[in-house]
Amino acid sequence: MSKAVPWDEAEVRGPKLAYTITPENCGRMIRRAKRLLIVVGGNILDEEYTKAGTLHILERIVKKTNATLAISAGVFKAFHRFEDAKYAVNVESLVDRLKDGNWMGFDGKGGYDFILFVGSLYPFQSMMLATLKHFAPNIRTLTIERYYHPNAEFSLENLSFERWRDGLEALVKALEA
Amino acid sequence: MSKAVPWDEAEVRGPKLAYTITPENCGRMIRRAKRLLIVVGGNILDEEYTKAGTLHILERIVKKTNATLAISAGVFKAFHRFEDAKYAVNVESLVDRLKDGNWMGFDGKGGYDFILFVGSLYPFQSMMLATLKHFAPNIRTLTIERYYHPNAEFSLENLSFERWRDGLEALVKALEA
Amino acid sequence: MVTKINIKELTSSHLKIKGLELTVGRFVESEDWAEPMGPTPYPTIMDLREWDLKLLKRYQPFYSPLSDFCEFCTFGKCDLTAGKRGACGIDMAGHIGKWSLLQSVMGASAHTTHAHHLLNFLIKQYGGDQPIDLGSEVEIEAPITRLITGIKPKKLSDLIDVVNYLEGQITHLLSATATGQEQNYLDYESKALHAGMLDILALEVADIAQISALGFPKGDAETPLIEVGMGVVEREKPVILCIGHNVAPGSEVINYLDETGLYGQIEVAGVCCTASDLARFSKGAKIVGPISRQLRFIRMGIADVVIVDQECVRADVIEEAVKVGSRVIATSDQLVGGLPNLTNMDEDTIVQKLASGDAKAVVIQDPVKVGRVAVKAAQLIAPLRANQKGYDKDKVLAKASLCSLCLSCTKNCPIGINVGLAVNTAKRGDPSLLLEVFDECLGCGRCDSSCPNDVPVLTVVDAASEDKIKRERFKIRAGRGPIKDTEIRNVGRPIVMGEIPGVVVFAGCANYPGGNNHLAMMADEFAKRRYIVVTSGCAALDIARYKDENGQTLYEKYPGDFDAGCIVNLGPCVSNAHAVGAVVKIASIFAKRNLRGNFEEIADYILNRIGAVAIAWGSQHQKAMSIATGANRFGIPVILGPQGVKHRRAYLGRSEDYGRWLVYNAKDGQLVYGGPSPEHLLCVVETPEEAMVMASKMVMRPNDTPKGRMIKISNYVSLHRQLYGCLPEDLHLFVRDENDLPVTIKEEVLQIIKQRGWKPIEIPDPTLLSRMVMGGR
Amino acid sequence: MVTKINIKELTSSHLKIKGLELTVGRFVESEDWAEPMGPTPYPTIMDLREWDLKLLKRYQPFYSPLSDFCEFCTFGKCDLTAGKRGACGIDMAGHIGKWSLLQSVMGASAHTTHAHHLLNFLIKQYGGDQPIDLGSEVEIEAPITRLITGIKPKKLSDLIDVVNYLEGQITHLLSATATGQEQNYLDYESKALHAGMLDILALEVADIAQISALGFPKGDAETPLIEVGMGVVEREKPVILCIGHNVAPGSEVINYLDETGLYGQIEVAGVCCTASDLARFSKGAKIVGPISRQLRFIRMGIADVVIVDQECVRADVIEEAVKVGSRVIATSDQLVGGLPNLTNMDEDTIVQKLASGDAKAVVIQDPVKVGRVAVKAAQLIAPLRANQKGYDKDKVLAKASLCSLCLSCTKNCPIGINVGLAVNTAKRGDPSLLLEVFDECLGCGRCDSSCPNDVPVLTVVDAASEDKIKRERFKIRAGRGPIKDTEIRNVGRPIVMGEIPGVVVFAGCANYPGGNNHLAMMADEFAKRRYIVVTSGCAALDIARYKDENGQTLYEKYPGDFDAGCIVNLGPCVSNAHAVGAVVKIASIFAKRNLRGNFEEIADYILNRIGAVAIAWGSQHQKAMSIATGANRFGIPVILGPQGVKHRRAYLGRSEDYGRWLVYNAKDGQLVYGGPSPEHLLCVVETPEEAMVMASKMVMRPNDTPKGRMIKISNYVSLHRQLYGCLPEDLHLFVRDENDLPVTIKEEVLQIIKQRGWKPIEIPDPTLLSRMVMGGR
Ligand code: SF4
Ligand code: SF4
Ligand code: SF4
Ligand code: SF4
Ligand code: SF4
Ligand code: SF4
Ligand code: SF4
Ligand code: SF4
Repeated sequence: MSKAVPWDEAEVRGPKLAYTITPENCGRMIRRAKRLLIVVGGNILDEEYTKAGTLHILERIVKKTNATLAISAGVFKAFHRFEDAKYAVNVESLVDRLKDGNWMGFDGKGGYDFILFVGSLYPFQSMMLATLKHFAPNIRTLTIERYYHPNAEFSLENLSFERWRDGLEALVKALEA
Repeated sequence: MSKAVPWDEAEVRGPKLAYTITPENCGRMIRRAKRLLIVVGGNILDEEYTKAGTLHILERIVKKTNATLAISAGVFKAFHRFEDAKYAVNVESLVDRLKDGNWMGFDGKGGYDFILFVGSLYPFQSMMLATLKHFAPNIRTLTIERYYHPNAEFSLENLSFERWRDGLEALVKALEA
Repeated sequence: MVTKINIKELTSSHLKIKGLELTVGRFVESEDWAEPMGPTPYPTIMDLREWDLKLLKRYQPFYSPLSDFCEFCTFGKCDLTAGKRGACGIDMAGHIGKWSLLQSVMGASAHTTHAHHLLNFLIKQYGGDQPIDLGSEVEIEAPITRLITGIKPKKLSDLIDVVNYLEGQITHLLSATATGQEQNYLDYESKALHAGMLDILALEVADIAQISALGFPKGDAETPLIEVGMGVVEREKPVILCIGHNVAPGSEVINYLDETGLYGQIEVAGVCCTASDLARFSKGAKIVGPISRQLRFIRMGIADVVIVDQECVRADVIEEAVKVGSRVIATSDQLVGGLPNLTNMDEDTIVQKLASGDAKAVVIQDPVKVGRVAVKAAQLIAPLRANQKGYDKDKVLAKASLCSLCLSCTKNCPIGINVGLAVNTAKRGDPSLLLEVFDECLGCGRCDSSCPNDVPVLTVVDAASEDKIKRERFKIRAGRGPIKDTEIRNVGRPIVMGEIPGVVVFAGCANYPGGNNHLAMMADEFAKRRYIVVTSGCAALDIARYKDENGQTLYEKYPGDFDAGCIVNLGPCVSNAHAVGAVVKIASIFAKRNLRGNFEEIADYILNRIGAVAIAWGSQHQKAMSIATGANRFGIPVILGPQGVKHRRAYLGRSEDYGRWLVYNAKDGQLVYGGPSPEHLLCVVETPEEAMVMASKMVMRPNDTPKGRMIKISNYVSLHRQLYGCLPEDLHLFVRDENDLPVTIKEEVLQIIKQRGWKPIEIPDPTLLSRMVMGGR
Repeated sequence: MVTKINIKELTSSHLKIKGLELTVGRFVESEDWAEPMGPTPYPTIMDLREWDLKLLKRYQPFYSPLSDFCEFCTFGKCDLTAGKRGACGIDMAGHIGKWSLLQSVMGASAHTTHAHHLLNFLIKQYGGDQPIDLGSEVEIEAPITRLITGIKPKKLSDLIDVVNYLEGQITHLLSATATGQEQNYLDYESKALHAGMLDILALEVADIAQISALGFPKGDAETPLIEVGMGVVEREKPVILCIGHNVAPGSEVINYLDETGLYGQIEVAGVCCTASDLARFSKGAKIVGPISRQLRFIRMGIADVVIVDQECVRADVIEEAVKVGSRVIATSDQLVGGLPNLTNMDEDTIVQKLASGDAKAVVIQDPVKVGRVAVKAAQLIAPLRANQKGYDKDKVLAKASLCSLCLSCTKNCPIGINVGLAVNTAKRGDPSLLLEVFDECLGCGRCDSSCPNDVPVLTVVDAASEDKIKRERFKIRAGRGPIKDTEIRNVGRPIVMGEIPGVVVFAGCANYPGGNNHLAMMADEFAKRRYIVVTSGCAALDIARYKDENGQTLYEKYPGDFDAGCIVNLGPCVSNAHAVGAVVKIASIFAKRNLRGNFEEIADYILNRIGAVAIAWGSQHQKAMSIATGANRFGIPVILGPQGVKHRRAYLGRSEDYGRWLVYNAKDGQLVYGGPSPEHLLCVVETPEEAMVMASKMVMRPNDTPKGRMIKISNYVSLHRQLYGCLPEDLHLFVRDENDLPVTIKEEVLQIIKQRGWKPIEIPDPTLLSRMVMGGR
């Protein structure tokens, strides 16, 4: 029987665990989001992400969805070519705002109904997702990391690099479809 | 996707979790054991077990396998009709001996290669299985409780009462086959 | 100048930082205490380590991990499954050893802080010169303190030294739990045993201080019978409810009622230990019950003012009390609950604020003020709250209709009660299962918060059980505190010789499956068999919540003097000190061993000679664990109920392992077999039946006289037969020679055990300490 | 008689149990210390709670649960996910608040015990009259002690009071973590802040005691350059390695070498703080490195004798050392490791036992004896172990062939290094990835124990990196201890006025991804920008393990005086006290605020006026957390690296939340907007870039002069542009009026921020304390 397990061997959580979904379903889910926020972590420039073309993927997602980008400030520079709404943030204090139901978003137009995470160290992202899971259980969170994140609401399974890279492509295709 | 989860909501463990197996496979597995020890917990006389005819099931297993019975002392009295090797034990100190590779068994003829657990409160059994999982990782443990026990090596899934009761019957049938 | 001399002394002649205070302490009483100082006054971590290692070699730590991970530092969490090590190098045994120490030191710190707070208050109210006085029949007023510290406290201020010592040691022990300190599980356990011993000392300090200053019973066998139960509080009167362990705010409520002549017009009730203490302070105080009654009684809204002090206070008390319109006063810096601190505000202003609801929950850190404010506020509030008292049964039960039978509540119940099914059955019109749940339910409320459909599960249970709650009216003898020296003189010999089969202590919290009747059943059995039965804390209250066929509680059925066939209620948890103290006093009074600074010898004496055992059937807290661990260091074995497995550590003997049971024969120094007695130091059992048989076995001691051993074996065999339906398999291990066997079974047993290769052995004069050989002291 | 009088005083005139000691302490120095006593000498838990609540209202606890459960007692484990409550009534926020307190109090206990042990030893060796002497240029010898306790310690014995106070408070705080005590997360945090403050006090006590007695540098800017690195130890000589935090055993080794003229013939090296301390004691001592070097250096087998004391000792050190033939001496009761206690055995017998291997690891709890035994044993053992030093590279690398690429090692790596791939690539003949791993690896060994095929993963990494290890040779300036009063006088004004843009402290352990160079890079940047850069502990060592293009370490590149553009190594972790102390001294010396028992006012001063910030890039331990929390209570913000998220708690401000940033204007008592400065008290960042920009922002203070703010903004903007490639979005929040803007960007920025509705505000004379209004002190 297949079983979704967190990548980090000690990162077992429960009983509220992320649903694993396919990249295609990720794409469809993103499409349905009303106000999508993409949280880009400080490790998005690490080799794996670069090799998978994550920045380009994100660019396409943003184009399709008009998502707002919250970018971990240390890597903000790499996003200069992104023209849409983007903000350099400290991810922790962004999450602090996200868990506050009264926060009206960067543009003051209201909260975000769907948060997509990518690009942080596994334990760091895991903890941010945990904060939202516990203290803002109504916020929908999705991670498109290569590794399963039990603290998200939705997550990919643990994938080989190739399957993940191809999955990101499939995700965007499904979104663009 | 189906997922084996421990019954008790806070009993999440990992990353080394019990394999879930079918009752039939339980039966086959028991058949293959060389020196089988059955650990009967102090709650074996509780309503559920009685309703499921657990004692009778155990009797049939013993008959078929020549297993040794280690019975939580407080319920030993109920086993008077069992004629084969049976011992009234404190389960904790039995487990203490089991985790000692040098223990030669009740009869002095050697350790047990396979331990079947049934009849203890969920948290109590869970902790006994945890002791063996951590400190005697080579001992094979199986639980035939109605509820999934992640700390065992093999466990049934969480089952409805009826499916469990029927499963026990199926287990014995497979063993007797 | 004076002061300078003191400092001089300190820095030149004492290496320990505690030096100055010790000097003061010792100087003062050395005048009239002739007993020579033993080897380990104010022992440090290393001073008793050799003793611990002796214990731990025989009774080896048995670990049951509750989680597979360690998450103590940011290197983690680390998976420690089956041999893996964490990033700091620790393995699972080390980690659980550390947990074991952490638990014990948390417990010890709670009792030490309790003692410190009490002492501060009592010194403030009564002066440091207030004598430590446990009554004319208690000469050894502080057996634990004398034994451990080597001082003989004569007045409250003498206890200050002891508290300072406790705080120093606790800090050192806690330090060893930090990542990167101790690494070996045996030394973690040695430190845990040290923490446990300190805990027992803290208990004694707290209790002898309050007994001395507040006039609690001083070892009276016939203390008043107090009412206990959720049904005893008269809701028509203004009701003040005290929760926790520190009696001071509650006793000041009563003092104020006395002063103003309001006594009797206002109900003063308590839950947990504060209740037991109030019952010692005033026979008019009422006891709602053990911790299992805390949340449910608060939810009933009967209390107009809730006073919380410290320890065993539920973390939702303030919120829940406010929800039903009660007012809350928090009184201890241990529990401030985020509330505004009005300690320095004018009394009447606070009363007004509380009455108006302007402030529904406040902090007042002055027990005298709390007493006055609580009474005045309760008088004002009660009339306004008349219709908020008790459940609207129909309205509550109607909420069962929300149930979808998801069983989340059941899966979150610590003892696996199928409360979801009960709710759902009630939804379908049949509340009978709810009534069954009521009897076993711990009142923890986990079912409530886990219900996705917001069924107030526990409230549904309780509302359905309204009649049962009303009928909850029992009698308990108020805690008597210490055991008298005269009693010790009477029973010392029969206990050591084994003619009284043993002392069985029922202590600890209310965390067990199956309901409280098991406790009463066990106590009844041992009292009937003429053991000395002692109880304390929530166990004492739970034992009271049971009536026999004649409608009597065990307290009405059995006498309260410390003798064969008694049921002695010592008092609240701090009174556990007197159980240990009694055992220590046997060594001192009966066996004439020196106590002063002489821990090892006395613990060795107890382990080898005094047939005492404790049953902590519902052990819950860190404090319960540290008391148990402390008892263990004194050589007293402890049996835990099934939930106790979640303490994660036992100390198990192995009866067949010959080498573990060798003792020195003090007569000639030979290492001889003493038998597996007691078999374990700390073990978990599954059923009350097992607890009883285990206890009857664990009271055996290598030193038992033939007659004594015969009586113990007789009980062991008879209980074994009665409850297990057969003779014990291990009986041969306890028969030293034929004379140990009761005549009625001698032939039968001898035949069996001889088949097993049994050979008689000599009864040693047993000790684990080589220096005790030849009677050397 | 004398003694009696003291007791009398105690019981009649003091309510606190600490009374007696306080009386002594105060009495002694009040003679010549004119400074009036502030409101909170020896503050208890409640005394500073109002201050904490002010901080916590602005900087709210932010919780990231590392587990979804609580398993503190036998009612559990309880699932606390998303609103569920445990069986004791606690919810997740309460539980993590409790954890936060527990962590902090564990940390504080470790440092307090360290201080206690040191003080015991130093008083024994040098007498209690040994003066506290930090050199002629350090008049305020103990700023933290004066501030918190209200005493001015003149000699070692004066510090005894302080330690007793610490132990009492720590016990009380620990008590509040027991199940059933505190329930509100804010009060858990207030208690955690109290614990943190106590920790800083303990650090000061420990360090001023050892500096005074052992002749460590007393604020010298030019301390000797010491060798650091795994390559600096001469393995041909007998090698003694000291691990931990307590210098005493190591310094006694050196003393004995000096006495016997053996100095130079035997290598004395250390890891972690003991190393830093030995470097202060003797410039011949060598530093192997921070905690990341501990396991790997031991495994190399270079040490003949390993001395472990306390704190930051890996839990596998004894086992691993014995495995490679080293001998181990454990010296502290905090870490006995299950070893036999030979403290009372004859010295030469111990040496023989060690040399013969009869005893491979022992306990000796007497630093002087340890010194002698270690040297003698090392001399005997070294020749026998010559061929055990260093790895057999080929043999180790051959083990890579066992690898099945299961990636269990990778999945267990705390920082996610793909070490499995590296091993497997090496198996296929290419060790290059192993060399990459070496640079980032924390040396924690989790990969090893998780390998199902028994590949000794870390050893494989290190053996492959043999050459790198040999080249690990760097220079560090030995820790200088306190900051001189003269330096404070020089920089006080420019710091408070903002002309020196800030004080940036790099502290804490080595738990971060990306290797140590990030630390050096950050320190370099701030030194270059003429911040005052201060460092300590493992961070100070990790900063040294980097050379610039000229082959210089930063310690060679920048001066060591406390002034703009410096790199100051304070010393080991206990020297962190001097960082806080320097800031406190600014308030005292520059601003002439009274220190004595005056915590709130000084913390308020620091928070509002002194632009200091700490970066704990690799914060690991409970101790790291308690120090950070302590700094926070003093008003000093702390930035943690990404692994710091696993401390589970931050204190976050919300810059746009106007209400949080109101301060009293001391001039007129009006509540006015002071701006979000500092924005957070404790926050986690993901990258070094973010840490740098965040730090440059967090040094801003409401009180900055226009010129000062201009310089700070200038750095903030320039770093933001350099590292993020743009202007800060939140710049308008920090511009109070046009004068705050550097000319070069004024026009551009003004235009932007005016579009955002920016309006100038007045610069307040800021305080959070209403009683400080109108300059009232
Ligand atoms: S204390 Fe040790 S085992 Fe626990 S998380 Fe930290 S490194 Fe891992
Ligand atoms: S309140 Fe009673 S039924 Fe509900 S979870 Fe607790 S013990 Fe179980
Ligand atoms: S959790 Fe609620 S809905 Fe589910 S079974 Fe229990 S009472 Fe019914
Ligand atoms: S027995 Fe346990 S629950 Fe009851 S008052 Fe004592 S410590 Fe608290
Ligand atoms: S302390 Fe509370 S939440 Fe934690 S296990 Fe015990 S009852 Fe559950
Ligand atoms: S030793 Fe290095 S590679 Fe191995 S788990 Fe630790 S940090 Fe990762
Ligand atoms: S754990 Fe062992 S076998 Fe698996 S990848 Fe790592 S080195 Fe290879
Ligand atoms: S910085 Fe951290 S790891 Fe290093 S010595 Fe200090 S506490 Fe230990």
